[in-house]
Amino acid sequence: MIHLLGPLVLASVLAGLGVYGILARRNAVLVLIGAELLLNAANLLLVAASTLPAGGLAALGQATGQVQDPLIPGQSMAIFVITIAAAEIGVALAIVLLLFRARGTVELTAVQELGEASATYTETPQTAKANGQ
Amino acid sequence: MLTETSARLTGVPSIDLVALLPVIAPVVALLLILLADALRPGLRLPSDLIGLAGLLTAAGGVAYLALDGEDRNTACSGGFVVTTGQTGPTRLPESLSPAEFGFGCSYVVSDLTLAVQGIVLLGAVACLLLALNGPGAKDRTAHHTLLLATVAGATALAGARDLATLTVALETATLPTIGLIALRRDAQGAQAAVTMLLTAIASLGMLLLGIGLLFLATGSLYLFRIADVLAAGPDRPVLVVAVAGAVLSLAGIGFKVSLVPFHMWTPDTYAGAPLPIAAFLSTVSKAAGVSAAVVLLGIGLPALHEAWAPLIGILAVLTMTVGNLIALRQNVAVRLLAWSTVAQAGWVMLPFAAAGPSRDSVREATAGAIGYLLAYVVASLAVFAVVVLVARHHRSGEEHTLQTYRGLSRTEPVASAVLAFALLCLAGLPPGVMGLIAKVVALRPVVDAEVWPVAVIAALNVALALAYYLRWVALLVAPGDRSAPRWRLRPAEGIVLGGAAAGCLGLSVGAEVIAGLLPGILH
Amino acid sequence: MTESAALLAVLLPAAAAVFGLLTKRSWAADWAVLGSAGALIAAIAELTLVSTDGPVSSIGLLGSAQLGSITIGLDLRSDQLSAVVAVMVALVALCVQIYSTAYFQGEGTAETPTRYRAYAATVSMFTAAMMLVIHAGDLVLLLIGWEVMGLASYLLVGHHSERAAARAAAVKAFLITRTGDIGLVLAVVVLIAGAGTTSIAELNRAAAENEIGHGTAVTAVLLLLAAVVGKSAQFPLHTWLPDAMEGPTPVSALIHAATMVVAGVFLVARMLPLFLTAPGALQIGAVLASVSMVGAALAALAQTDLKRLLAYSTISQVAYMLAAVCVASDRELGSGDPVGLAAPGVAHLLSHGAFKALLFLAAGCVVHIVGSTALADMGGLWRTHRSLAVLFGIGLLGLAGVPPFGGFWSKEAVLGAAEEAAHAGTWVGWMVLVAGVATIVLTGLYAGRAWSIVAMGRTQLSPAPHHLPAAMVFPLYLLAVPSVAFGVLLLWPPEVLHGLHIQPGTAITGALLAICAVAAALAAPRLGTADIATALPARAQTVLLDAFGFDRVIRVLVVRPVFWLATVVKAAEHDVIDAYVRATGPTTTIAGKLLRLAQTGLASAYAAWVFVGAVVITVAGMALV
Amino acid sequence: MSGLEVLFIALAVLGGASGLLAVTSPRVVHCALWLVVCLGSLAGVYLVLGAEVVALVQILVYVGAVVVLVIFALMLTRAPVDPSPRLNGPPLQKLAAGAAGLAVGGILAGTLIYAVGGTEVQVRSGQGGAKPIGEAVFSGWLLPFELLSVLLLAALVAAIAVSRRPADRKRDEDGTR
Amino acid sequence: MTGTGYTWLLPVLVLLPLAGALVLLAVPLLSDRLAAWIGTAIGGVTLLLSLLAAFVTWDRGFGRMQLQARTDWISALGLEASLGLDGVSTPLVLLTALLAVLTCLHLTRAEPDRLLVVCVLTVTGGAIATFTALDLLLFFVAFETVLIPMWFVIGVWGDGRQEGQPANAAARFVLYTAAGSAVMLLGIILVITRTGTSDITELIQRGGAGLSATTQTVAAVLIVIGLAVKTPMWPLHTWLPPAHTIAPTTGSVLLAGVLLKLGTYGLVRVAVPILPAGMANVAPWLGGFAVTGIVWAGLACLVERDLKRLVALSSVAHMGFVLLGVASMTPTGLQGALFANIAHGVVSALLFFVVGALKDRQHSSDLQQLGPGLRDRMPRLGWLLTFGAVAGLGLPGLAVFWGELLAVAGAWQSSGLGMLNRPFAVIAAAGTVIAAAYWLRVLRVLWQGRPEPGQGPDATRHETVTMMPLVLATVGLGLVPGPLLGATAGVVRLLLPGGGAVP
Repeated sequence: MIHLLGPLVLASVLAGLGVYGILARRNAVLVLIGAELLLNAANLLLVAASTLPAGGLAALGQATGQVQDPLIPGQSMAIFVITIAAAEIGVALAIVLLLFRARGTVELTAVQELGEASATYTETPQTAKANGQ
Repeated sequence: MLTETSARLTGVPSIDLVALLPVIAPVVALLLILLADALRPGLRLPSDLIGLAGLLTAAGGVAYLALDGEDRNTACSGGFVVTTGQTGPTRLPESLSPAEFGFGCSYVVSDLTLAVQGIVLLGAVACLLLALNGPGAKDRTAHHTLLLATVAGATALAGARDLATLTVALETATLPTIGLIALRRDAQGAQAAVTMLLTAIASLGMLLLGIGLLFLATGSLYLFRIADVLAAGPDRPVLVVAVAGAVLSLAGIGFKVSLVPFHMWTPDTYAGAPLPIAAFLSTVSKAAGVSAAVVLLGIGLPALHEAWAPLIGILAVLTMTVGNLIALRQNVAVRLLAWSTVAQAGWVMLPFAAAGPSRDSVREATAGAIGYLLAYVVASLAVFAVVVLVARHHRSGEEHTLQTYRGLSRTEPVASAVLAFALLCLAGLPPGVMGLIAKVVALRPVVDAEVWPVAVIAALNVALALAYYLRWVALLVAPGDRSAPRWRLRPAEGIVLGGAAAGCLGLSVGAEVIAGLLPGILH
Repeated sequence: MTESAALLAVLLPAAAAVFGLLTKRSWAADWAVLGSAGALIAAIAELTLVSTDGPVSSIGLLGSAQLGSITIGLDLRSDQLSAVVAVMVALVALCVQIYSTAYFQGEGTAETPTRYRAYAATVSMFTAAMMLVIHAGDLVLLLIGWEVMGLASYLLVGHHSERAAARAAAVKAFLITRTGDIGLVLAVVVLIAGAGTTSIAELNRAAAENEIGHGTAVTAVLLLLAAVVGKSAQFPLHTWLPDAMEGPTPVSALIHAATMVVAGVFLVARMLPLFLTAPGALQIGAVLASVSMVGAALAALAQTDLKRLLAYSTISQVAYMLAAVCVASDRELGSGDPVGLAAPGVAHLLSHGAFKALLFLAAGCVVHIVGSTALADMGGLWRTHRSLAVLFGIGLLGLAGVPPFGGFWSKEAVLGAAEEAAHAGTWVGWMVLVAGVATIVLTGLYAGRAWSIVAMGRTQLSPAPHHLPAAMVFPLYLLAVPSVAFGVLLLWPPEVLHGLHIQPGTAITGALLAICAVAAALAAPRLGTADIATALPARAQTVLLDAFGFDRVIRVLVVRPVFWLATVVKAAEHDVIDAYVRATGPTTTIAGKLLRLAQTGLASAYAAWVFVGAVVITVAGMALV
Repeated sequence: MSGLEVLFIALAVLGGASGLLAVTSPRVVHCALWLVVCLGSLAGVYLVLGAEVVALVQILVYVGAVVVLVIFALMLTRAPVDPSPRLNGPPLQKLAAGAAGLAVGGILAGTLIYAVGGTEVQVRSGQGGAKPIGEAVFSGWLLPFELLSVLLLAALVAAIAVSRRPADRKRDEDGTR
Repeated sequence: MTGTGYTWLLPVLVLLPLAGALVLLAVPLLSDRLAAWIGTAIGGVTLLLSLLAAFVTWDRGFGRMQLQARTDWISALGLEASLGLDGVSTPLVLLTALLAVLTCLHLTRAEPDRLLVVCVLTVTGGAIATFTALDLLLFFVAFETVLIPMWFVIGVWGDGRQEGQPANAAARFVLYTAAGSAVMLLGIILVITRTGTSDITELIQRGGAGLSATTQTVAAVLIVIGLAVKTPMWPLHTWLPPAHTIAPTTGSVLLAGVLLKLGTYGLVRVAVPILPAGMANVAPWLGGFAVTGIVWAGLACLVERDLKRLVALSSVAHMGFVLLGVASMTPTGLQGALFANIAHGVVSALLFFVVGALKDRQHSSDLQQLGPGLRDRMPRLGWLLTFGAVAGLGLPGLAVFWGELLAVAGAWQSSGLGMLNRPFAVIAAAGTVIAAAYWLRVLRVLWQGRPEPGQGPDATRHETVTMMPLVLATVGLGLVPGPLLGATAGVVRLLLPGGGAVP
């Protein structure tokens, strides 16, 4: 027997750290590290939840039998999530590299000119670029 | 002391290939294109044709299934039976009847599924055709592959009835799109892709946390089961977890629909992406998002309507107000469209503000949302078709300002008529009857439920939106440069332009389609 | 037959107006004269037919108008009252049309071409409208004629519209009468609501049989009285009439002396049964009439302009008529026979129409000769144009009520009615009687004064005797006949005038007073001044000339506040109501700009919104369950 | 407190701490390495919770592939090896990020604590094994599984297409992209 | 009583102008003048057909919906494309067709433009559809159809001497009214969802049965707001003066003669009969605003300097009478409202034609620039202006008078307005004096006065021919109001709760 709350709190902590990592980091690669933490938090939540008998929390009080769901949804889902995360990180890193190639930097604060409120925003960047070159 | 209980899976899933045709066809096409590229790199026409054929086959599948009229379930788990040391099954929790529980289907062909798939495929075909001369020209293989993958994800999403399929399909409909954006392979494309990527990842995190919580609360990933469990009236702690899960999932899906405040990426990405991809984002991708929200909320979580309906109401009016307010002062065509799609997203989601305890109200809301979505997608495609054409014929390219359209009606009367008509459809003012009926359809559930603040703000937003749509239309007829060269229309573009115009016109006359898209029950 | 005659009386002038405008310019005069001549013939025919065959109550004209459950029949009616007044109106109109053909000879310059055609058509239109008022069988139809008369008056007063004074006078005339006319409109409204009909005959019948609720009756009568006061230029809505003298003199003769201004009196006479149900309202009318009577006579005394003098005298004389009908409820005349009760007023209406038209037309000739309307420019008519002076004198004697001229008989009939009321013991009767007698003196004074200035005085005319065209003189003779011989009518009075009773006592007193007053005024030159008014203190002269400054009161109390309010409204329209509308533009722009500030382009910031949004809606969602 | 719990707590502390360091460390390479530690300890947690296959996949995919990718990316983008203050945004951004992280973590933790409380669960070691998982995936989760392969394929194509050198200019015949 | 046959008439009446517009839009080679003549011909046929329709309707009885044509359109919303004609709509259809002919005729000489003709025909078709629609949603769709063409008319052909002004005025017009009608849409949807039908005849028959008083009030407020913007009602009127001032003559005429009628028609057709209990609560407010508008607009006219703006403001006052008549909820008041509606359409159209002609000559509509001395300089135009002004001030014997009289009469006997009925009636009647004051002021400045030599020619034959029908209509309606009142007399009882019995 194990307290269910432990893994869940750990998941919450990791989620918070992931969010912090995504938001605080300037370097795009490090932002991705934060994202990994966030996804892992979700995974932990799923795995922890799959230790519950079928029916989840809702069935906990009512069930007389501790039936396990043989579909093992939580763990299956966790495996899917890991795969999604892998795919995601692959594409993400490719894009980060593209950004680096195009701009020579992976600092998110350095690439803001598409934002309408950013200082470098122009309505016709094409012509601006053409003039610049 | 309990005796040992064990559960045994019964049966293996059977896959109904016909039901899954709208998903499978794009995948097969994708594989064929990759194969063709491996055999003879640089093929142009064949890969175009294969891609198109894949989409059309999928559309054919949708049409067949719609005509067939039969509701199909597929990829169903056989469920499981519980055995104990004693004779007979154990007494199960009431919420987990029948004895064979855990049963569920991952994919259901229903009116909802087919309607969304139809809309998605419509948009996909148009965007593919539009892209053939643009982003599709250089990286045909990659472009077509990614587009088809997205479409497969979006069509799967429409039929998905479990959270795993939903998540995977949503991601399949998102990740390749980011690749598509990055296909521009310049700083702007990279930036646009990064912007969307980061939002997508953050949203994925929220979605997964939400799904985790939902699973924790209900112990199932099948939406029907979740709906049953929640409808049985669980304890408050369970309910709180479920609500948190539901709302977090909604937050995770929101970015796809461009719901405020998850919309921030929209204008930047649209502006940085190739125009046909922006069109793709605003139609197929958005339709996928809407269907995810519809499926999740309408089918999985109707019992939690008390929590999400008011939230969606607030978010919807916030979305349209913010989108319209910012769109008012946009000068770049694609940015204006981006903000207008934000505003339109509010309209699409608006009917859900009216969801109530009855199944009918949820169905009405879904019908409203999907009906509006159809009108929006068709009109949007027409607008984008013209915008793509203008961009191709204009020096400053994709980020051309609205001033480029000054006097367009003098040189290109047909195209500008189509643009004006489509914009009026978006605005919802006759002759764009289609848009007007769509607004009626979207407002009807809200008025029926008497959610007055939401309804009135939405109504006022009609005028707000009209301001910038008409600003654009006014430029078309303003006196301008008559000497501009005539366009050279390519067949693909011509098809899209004509098709979208015909769609706007046809749906204006036959507005029945918009209002009656979802006649049956919701499942 | 009667129907046709009545219809023709209305339609012939109307047709003349239309044809006069549509056909050749040079035919304008012919159409105008023909129209009024036709109307006169029709009116005379109508009078004879009515007198023999009796009244006709419903002559279809404009169909009917169905209002909810009520049907308004836009029909004419014809009885002796209408026929008699119609004859008078048509006669004056004919005279004026003939007179005008000559009066406007040579008018028009290169930059202001002659307006005779429009003028003649307007006068024809006016005649038609007046005929319509006289013959209207329904209050709404009467209202139509009533207001078209007002329009004609406006157009004709403003005939010389290049003159600022004429423009101002025209506007003033129309606006003040229209203010009164709200009363008529509202009366119609009240009667529709309260009595369920606007037919005059029906209303009179219902009133006589006490079928109309008291509240409705009093309200309606008070409202009608407002219209009467406005149209008949009685205090306090009288100020437009003197100003209206800016119009051409024939117009003054027709509209502002003989016909339109007496329409109010006609209305009261016409609807007397209804008025009798509200004696209080009639008393108010009598008070207003008495005030107008004396006040206007006083003002006339000091006028320095011949036409204004005549205008004030018109106010004063119309007040006689109004007073006569307003004392009706206080008279004890059998069972309240409305015809008899109205007779003194109607009689004075008729005789006044004749002598006042004569006076104005004669004055027009004088003005024609002198080239000015100022009394100071006149004099010596007796020596240069003796016949004209005589005709002018006939008119003045009629005005003063010197026997045996027409004015004497009708005025004495009015005083007789007042005396009757006074004998019945009501204060109204006494008031009218006193005012009437006092006014006789004043009238005599200013009539005499006018003649003494115009006919005697120093000759100011050019040495070459000015020849008057025959067309201008002939109408004078035509009008002089009834002015002199009105009394003859009383020997064989038509039915409408049957109720006339001339009390010998008042008659003799009145005649003596009138003669003395005239004589006193005529004697003035021998006392060293041609103008008896100069005998008054200078201060009094100014006040009287100014007609007690009532114009200024109106300007301060009404005109200025209205324009001040209009300015306020205009400012509020722009700065308050529209400000909200205009503010939406900047507001949305600013809101859009503020919202745009979040679009920093920083991808992590966008992600932050996702998290913040997620947290906020999660909290909200959990709060909702 | 059972042995499992003690083990869990140890792993949790390790995972939490390494996670914290992964998102705060000023050295990029350290970040990546702390991430390895964190993910590894999570794999341990999965084991404790009886999810053997998940733990295995975690080690294989994450520690084996993802982190290597990340490290490669760091190297390719010439990330500084020395401690660098430029890794983080300005202080205000950090503050906001902290607040957001706290909010997300707090709301999750709060909800879960409220709902789950002291619930204890029986960890069954047999369930997370390869056979049950395989059976489950191929009976109930066939469709998402297959769809996932499409996703992976698409991601592969996308990654390759994106990281290719830009096509030479002469192919830009239309003047569009 | 009710015959069949001629069911093709109304669909043709609606579709003919729209089809004509489409054809003219699609054929760019036509010369502008030829296009205007074609437009005139189409308008003429429309007018003849509407006369036929009016005759048939009269023959079968104005009291009921005649010539009904029905076909399913959007059955999911219960929307039927159904048209019908009765005593309320017939005069409006005739007016619309007449103005279509006259504006197109006007366009053959002045400011000819093919696309302007397209807009005119579209507005005509949309307006006729609005007036004949028997389905709430169809009514709304048709109601909105006129917006965009009108927006084009103002924005494209507006008086563009000041940069950006036409666009501003057009945008203000379209946004203001669109906001209003969006709010109205809410009310319409509410009615439809609560009653389960959108059939106007059916709804009128029910007369609010099955709708709670609260629902009715909410729906009435929403619908009245939308219609009041269009009418326009004080204080929602500020879009009108700029729109009129900027719009070309054609636009002003259509705006005054057709568009403003849509709002009041909606009140009579939808708000009053379908939501009687709701209107009972709204009526006092409506009446109050109406009366305020009468006085307010009148006072504003007293100091207004621009003639077109003045005519526009006077429209606000006129429509105030219409609204007062509607608010009275009495047969008399409704009849008055309908009469005033038509009368205002005719008279304002005439005035805008005249003002447009003056503006063409003087290139300004400022009173100081136009005047003085028109009666001598341009006698025909001058007299037409005078006629219009005199009609505008509500002279009895001309069309406007009847509407005002009946509206005031309705207000006086109204029980729906409560204690305020008589004060409202008196204030409204006083408003006619203000009307007289400002019109006489106009005449004093423009028509009278000493002319300055050498300015502009008088009205051409073409212009006179264009305006004459309106003059004749004004006189005809004023002198013989019977037919028009008869057309509405029966039908208004059906529109009012309890047959409009006045206690």
